[in-house]
Amino acid sequence: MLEVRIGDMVLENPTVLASGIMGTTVSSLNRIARVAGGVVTKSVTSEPREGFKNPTVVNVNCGILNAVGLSNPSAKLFAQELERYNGEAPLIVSLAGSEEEIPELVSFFPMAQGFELNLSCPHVGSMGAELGSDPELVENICRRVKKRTSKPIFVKLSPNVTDIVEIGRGAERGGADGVVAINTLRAMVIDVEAGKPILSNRIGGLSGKAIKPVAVRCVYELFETLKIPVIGCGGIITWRDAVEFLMAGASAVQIGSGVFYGTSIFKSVIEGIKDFLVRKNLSLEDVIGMAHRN
Amino acid sequence: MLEVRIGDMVLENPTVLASGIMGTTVSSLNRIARVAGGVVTKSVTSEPREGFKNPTVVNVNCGILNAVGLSNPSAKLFAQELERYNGEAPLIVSLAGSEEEIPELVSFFPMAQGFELNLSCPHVGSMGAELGSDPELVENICRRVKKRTSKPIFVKLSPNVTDIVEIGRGAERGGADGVVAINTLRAMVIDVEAGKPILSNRIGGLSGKAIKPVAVRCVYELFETLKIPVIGCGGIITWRDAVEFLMAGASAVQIGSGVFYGTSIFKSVIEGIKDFLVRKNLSLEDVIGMAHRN
Amino acid sequence: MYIRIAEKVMENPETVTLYFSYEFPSVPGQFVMVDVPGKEEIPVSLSSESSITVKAVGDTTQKMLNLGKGTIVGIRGPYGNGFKAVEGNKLVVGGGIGIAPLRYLVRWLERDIDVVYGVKTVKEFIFFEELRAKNVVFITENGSFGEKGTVIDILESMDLGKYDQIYVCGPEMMIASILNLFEREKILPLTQISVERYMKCGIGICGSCCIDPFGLRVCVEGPVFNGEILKNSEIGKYHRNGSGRKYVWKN
Amino acid sequence: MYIRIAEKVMENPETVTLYFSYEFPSVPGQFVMVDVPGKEEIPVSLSSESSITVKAVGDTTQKMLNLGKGTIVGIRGPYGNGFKAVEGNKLVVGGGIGIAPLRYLVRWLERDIDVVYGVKTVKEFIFFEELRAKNVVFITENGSFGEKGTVIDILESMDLGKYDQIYVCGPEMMIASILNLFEREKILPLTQISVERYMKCGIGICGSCCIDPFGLRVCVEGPVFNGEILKNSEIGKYHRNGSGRKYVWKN
Ligand SMILES: Cc1cc2nc3c(=O)[nH]c(=O)nc-3n(C[C@H](O)[C@H](O)[C@H](O)COP(=O)(O)OP(=O)(O)OC[C@H]3O[C@@H](n4cnc5c(N)ncnc54)[C@H](O)[C@@H]3O)c2cc1C
Ligand SMILES: Cc1cc2nc3c(=O)[nH]c(=O)nc-3n(C[C@H](O)[C@H](O)[C@H](O)COP(=O)(O)OP(=O)(O)OC[C@H]3O[C@@H](n4cnc5c(N)ncnc54)[C@H](O)[C@@H]3O)c2cc1C
Ligand SMILES: Cc1cc2nc3c(=O)[nH]c(=O)nc-3n(C[C@H](O)[C@H](O)[C@H](O)COP(=O)(O)O)c2cc1C
Ligand SMILES: Cc1cc2nc3c(=O)[nH]c(=O)nc-3n(C[C@H](O)[C@H](O)[C@H](O)COP(=O)(O)O)c2cc1C
Ligand code: FES
Ligand code: FES
Repeated sequence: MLEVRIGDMVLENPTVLASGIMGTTVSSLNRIARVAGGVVTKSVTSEPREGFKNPTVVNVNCGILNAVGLSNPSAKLFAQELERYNGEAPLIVSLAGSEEEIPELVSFFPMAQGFELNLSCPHVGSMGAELGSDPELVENICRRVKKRTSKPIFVKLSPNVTDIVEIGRGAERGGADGVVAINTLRAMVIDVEAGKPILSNRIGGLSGKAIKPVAVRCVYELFETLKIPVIGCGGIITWRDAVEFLMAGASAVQIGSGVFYGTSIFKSVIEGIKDFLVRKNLSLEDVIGMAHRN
Repeated sequence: MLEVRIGDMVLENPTVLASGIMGTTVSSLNRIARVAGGVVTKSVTSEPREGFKNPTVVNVNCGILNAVGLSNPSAKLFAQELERYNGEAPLIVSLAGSEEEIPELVSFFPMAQGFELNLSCPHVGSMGAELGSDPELVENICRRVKKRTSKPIFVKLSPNVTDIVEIGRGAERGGADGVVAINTLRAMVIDVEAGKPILSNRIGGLSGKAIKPVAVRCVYELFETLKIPVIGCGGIITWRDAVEFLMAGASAVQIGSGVFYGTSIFKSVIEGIKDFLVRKNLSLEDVIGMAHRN
Repeated sequence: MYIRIAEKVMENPETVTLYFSYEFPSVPGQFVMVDVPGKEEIPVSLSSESSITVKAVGDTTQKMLNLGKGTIVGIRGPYGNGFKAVEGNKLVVGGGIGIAPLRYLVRWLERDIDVVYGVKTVKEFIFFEELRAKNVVFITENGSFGEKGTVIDILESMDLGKYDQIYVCGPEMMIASILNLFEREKILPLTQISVERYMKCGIGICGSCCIDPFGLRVCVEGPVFNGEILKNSEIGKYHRNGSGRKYVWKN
Repeated sequence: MYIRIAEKVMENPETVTLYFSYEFPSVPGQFVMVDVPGKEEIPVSLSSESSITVKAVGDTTQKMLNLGKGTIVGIRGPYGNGFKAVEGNKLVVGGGIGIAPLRYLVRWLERDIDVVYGVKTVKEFIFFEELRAKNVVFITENGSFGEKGTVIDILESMDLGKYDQIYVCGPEMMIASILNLFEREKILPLTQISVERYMKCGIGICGSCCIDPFGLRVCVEGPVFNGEILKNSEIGKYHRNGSGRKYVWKN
């Protein structure tokens, strides 16, 4: 009843673990894979990265602010970790790095059933800006990754751009099998007692409840224009949130910060969606994109 | 103790009523002007605008979503309204329209002590995009407005851009006396029972608590680069929020959605800032931009 | 909140009461913002803890007449201040659809109430059976039932001095006349009068419902105001539409 | 939350207890994330409702030794599950700085407690006066006070079967040995053992504190685990740093 198909990938249900959430060890991924329709790993780079100093993740009003700094033990070591993946749901490996590095990472992960390209890291060369804010660059990276793999690839889109649809179009042209919207919103929280930003990196990314209306808008806009599937992400805590994303046009949803409320969130979202479909006598397909038809 | 000077404008305290909030009638502006350090009117255009159909403003989780649609009775009629302004705090008239229209509006408002340019309206010509997402356009509009008036002008910046600092720089080059950051975040809320977006315009702008970390980040980034003052806006409800903005680099703050909690919010923010300064033995100047120095 | 219409009662050919299987935590005089599928969202007073009563005057209200039982409507609120209860003799004065919130008020105040209720012709009366059980003076302009004349005519003939509080809701021109009458009678401070203004947010931020000269928000500081506050206000003189443009009332 | 250091007690030259004038709603075994001005944010157990006790082992902890009374530190939490109280005979086993949360536990459990507390040399003992009032076996590796040997040596010589619950906190190698001992004694189900892992968020989302093979989060499902859960886990074998890279414990 809840099965979804995204490209070649079949998800038993439309909930997916978002990247960077309990995605550092295979045992935590295994744990979530037992319930979720799919899991995305923490983003991995070619070289090991310690990430920023703590504090890297803090609770804020209506959400979570983080600047973890893409910490990971390198693609090589992480691939060893993933060898023990239990395979209970499609495993999507999140890749980060420069235009040159990302395509190189694919071959490390034979156990992956798909790849998510996290293009929200600073663009090597053009200081500060993100890879994911240049549609041509996004297109090129997709092309290069597609050459290395026949598995589905997804581009994780940043909301910190003037026009997210333009970036989504770049991904589509480059052959991406779907886009994931959204990554975190650039944000900052200052502690007034200390008189300085709380995160060691000062600026971080806002996730959780606060960003849901922005994420829903992004999914809605992308669905209007793109032909490839859109996966929604941002502030999903209840089944209602998930249904909002489906109605905006998401074929599946990712849950990140919501795990704060417990790993059982996947179960409760799944059951909630089921009940909703029964109550309204609707199929999942009816719901996907419904807000565009009403 | 709380007096701030922004360009030629002296504010008795750093709290300012944000545009579009109780800013349609002069009597409501008069009411706020008795407490706030300044007031900004609802944005006004050359022609009358009915705005969008209701629902135009709804409460959402952690904030308010609105798509009022720049409703206003036209510059001419609004100027008549403003003739009865009580002058208890500087009056800033918010102007909206195309590159050509905005400069024309200045002469309607001799009672204004400054102007705020709301460049978040759709760019005539290039569909969908906002005037405020093109730094050259922003620069030009500022220049043109500056030719019409010697009063201070402020550019209200949109956060829906890849790089807000670039837009701020355009304003500075164009001669703006300050920037106001931020306007609302493009967002959407879908009602899952009805299966459609709640706002009649579908997409609206998110304000309130949810956007505060984004707004603080914008102010922080702008302060780092610009020489002209930055006025903070977005999600201010308590004095702590206001101090966060000051520390990020704001010379003053605007309060919009916070008025939901009562018009006494200005008083409580002002008193809170005072107490904070006394407790910490700091002056307002010490606090402005403090997070950059710590 | 999205809520199903549990029951629908046609009060007269152009007025409907929609009942919900939910009691709004509320006091009489408060209103809700009702989002009618396919139409606009409009403010409507509660006519009981769990109902609204609407007269068709335009697109949205017309549509509401045709909403079926079971239809889901979006409701925000209740908003506004509502009426305050007082001890003593109370007079409730309603004109036209203005009786809607007053019906809730009459149920709520329970005792020591006289009611004056005027409409144009007998067909317009609503909540007739329910009100008739109270001490009510029914008035029609054409004399088709009850007293003939306007609400003002009747009020002028009454001894208003015996009331500790007077509650009013009705068309703005009726309220304007009543304000004049109450001023002459020097009883403005003893009155609670519900007024209407164009509303968008209902929560006190958009400013569209503000009334001159104090900038009071009908959605927050109102819709019920003391007569003294209204006396020298814009009420009865002009109002604004959604753009903020002023319209002078045509008498 | 930002909170002022109300009192500072040097427990020994490399260990400090910081007291706050605030009682954290907490149970023993829970920890807080402490953001030390100019340094990092680190997890530290509560050593009472209103204190933390820290041993200098690196940059941040060293800095904490030098924080003056009145300094404001950022605190998030309390986080984690904490110890559970049980009826009956209880044994509390602490090694080194592991005594910090156990001190809070001992105060909280109040009665029917035996304590085994081992350190390297006598100078390391902290909370000495407070604990000495209880039924405590003090142990030093060099025999400079109390029993000579390791905590394990003493535990092996005891009749562990008489305890209804055994609480443990200490260095990971000690815990590893204890897990072996408890397994041999078949008392793993009766144990509550607090462990440490690298932490970032403290709230169960970043995943950096997860332990193999079940992916349990030390910050949410821990830091206190039943011995059975830990027995065949990574505890005592390897741990991870902030990047997720594995480090095998050197014995
Ligand atoms: C606090 C309050 C309580 C009300 N209670 C009731 C009630 O219990 N029963 C009832 O039948 N009516 C009530 N009204 C009036 C009702 O809101 C209008 O009749 C309705 O909005 C008309 O909408 P329409 O689309 O049918 O007509 P339209 O043709 O759109 O408008 C007709 C007139 O209604 C008024 N109106 C339209 N939209 C609004 C709006 N958003 N806010 C305020 N006025 C508007 C304007 O004066 C307009 O000229 C109340 C109004 C207010 C402000
Ligand atoms: C749940 C929990 C409770 C703890 N309670 C106490 C306590 O009550 N008293 C006490 O003195 N210590 C406690 N610790 C250990 C304390 O967190 C480390 O000693 C401290 O982080 C060392 O930081 P440093 O900068 O001084 O040293 P570093 O040189 O940075 O690190 C020394 C070692 O400390 C550990 N460490 C460093 N950063 C972290 C981190 N973010 N999370 C976990 N471990 C880290 C690593 O093993 C590292 O090798 C606890 C740890 C955890 C996980
Ligand atoms: C602590 C944390 C770490 C994250 N790490 C990554 C990451 O490595 N790669 C990535 O693409 N997104 C990362 N994200 C973003 C999430 O995957 C997700 O896009 C975002 O948090 C919005 O969803 P949410 O509101 O459900 O959390 C991280 C988010 C958080 C909170
Ligand atoms: C109902 C409403 C109407 C608004 N109208 C305007 C407007 O006309 N012009 C403008 O520049 N900003 C307008 N804004 C944006 C606010 O001025 C402000 O930038 C934004 O709401 C963020 O601040 P806040 O979180 O304090 O509300 C409006 C906001 C709201 C909620
Ligand atoms: S309706 Fe918006 S302020 Fe009253
Ligand atoms: S510290 Fe982040 S999950 Fe435990």
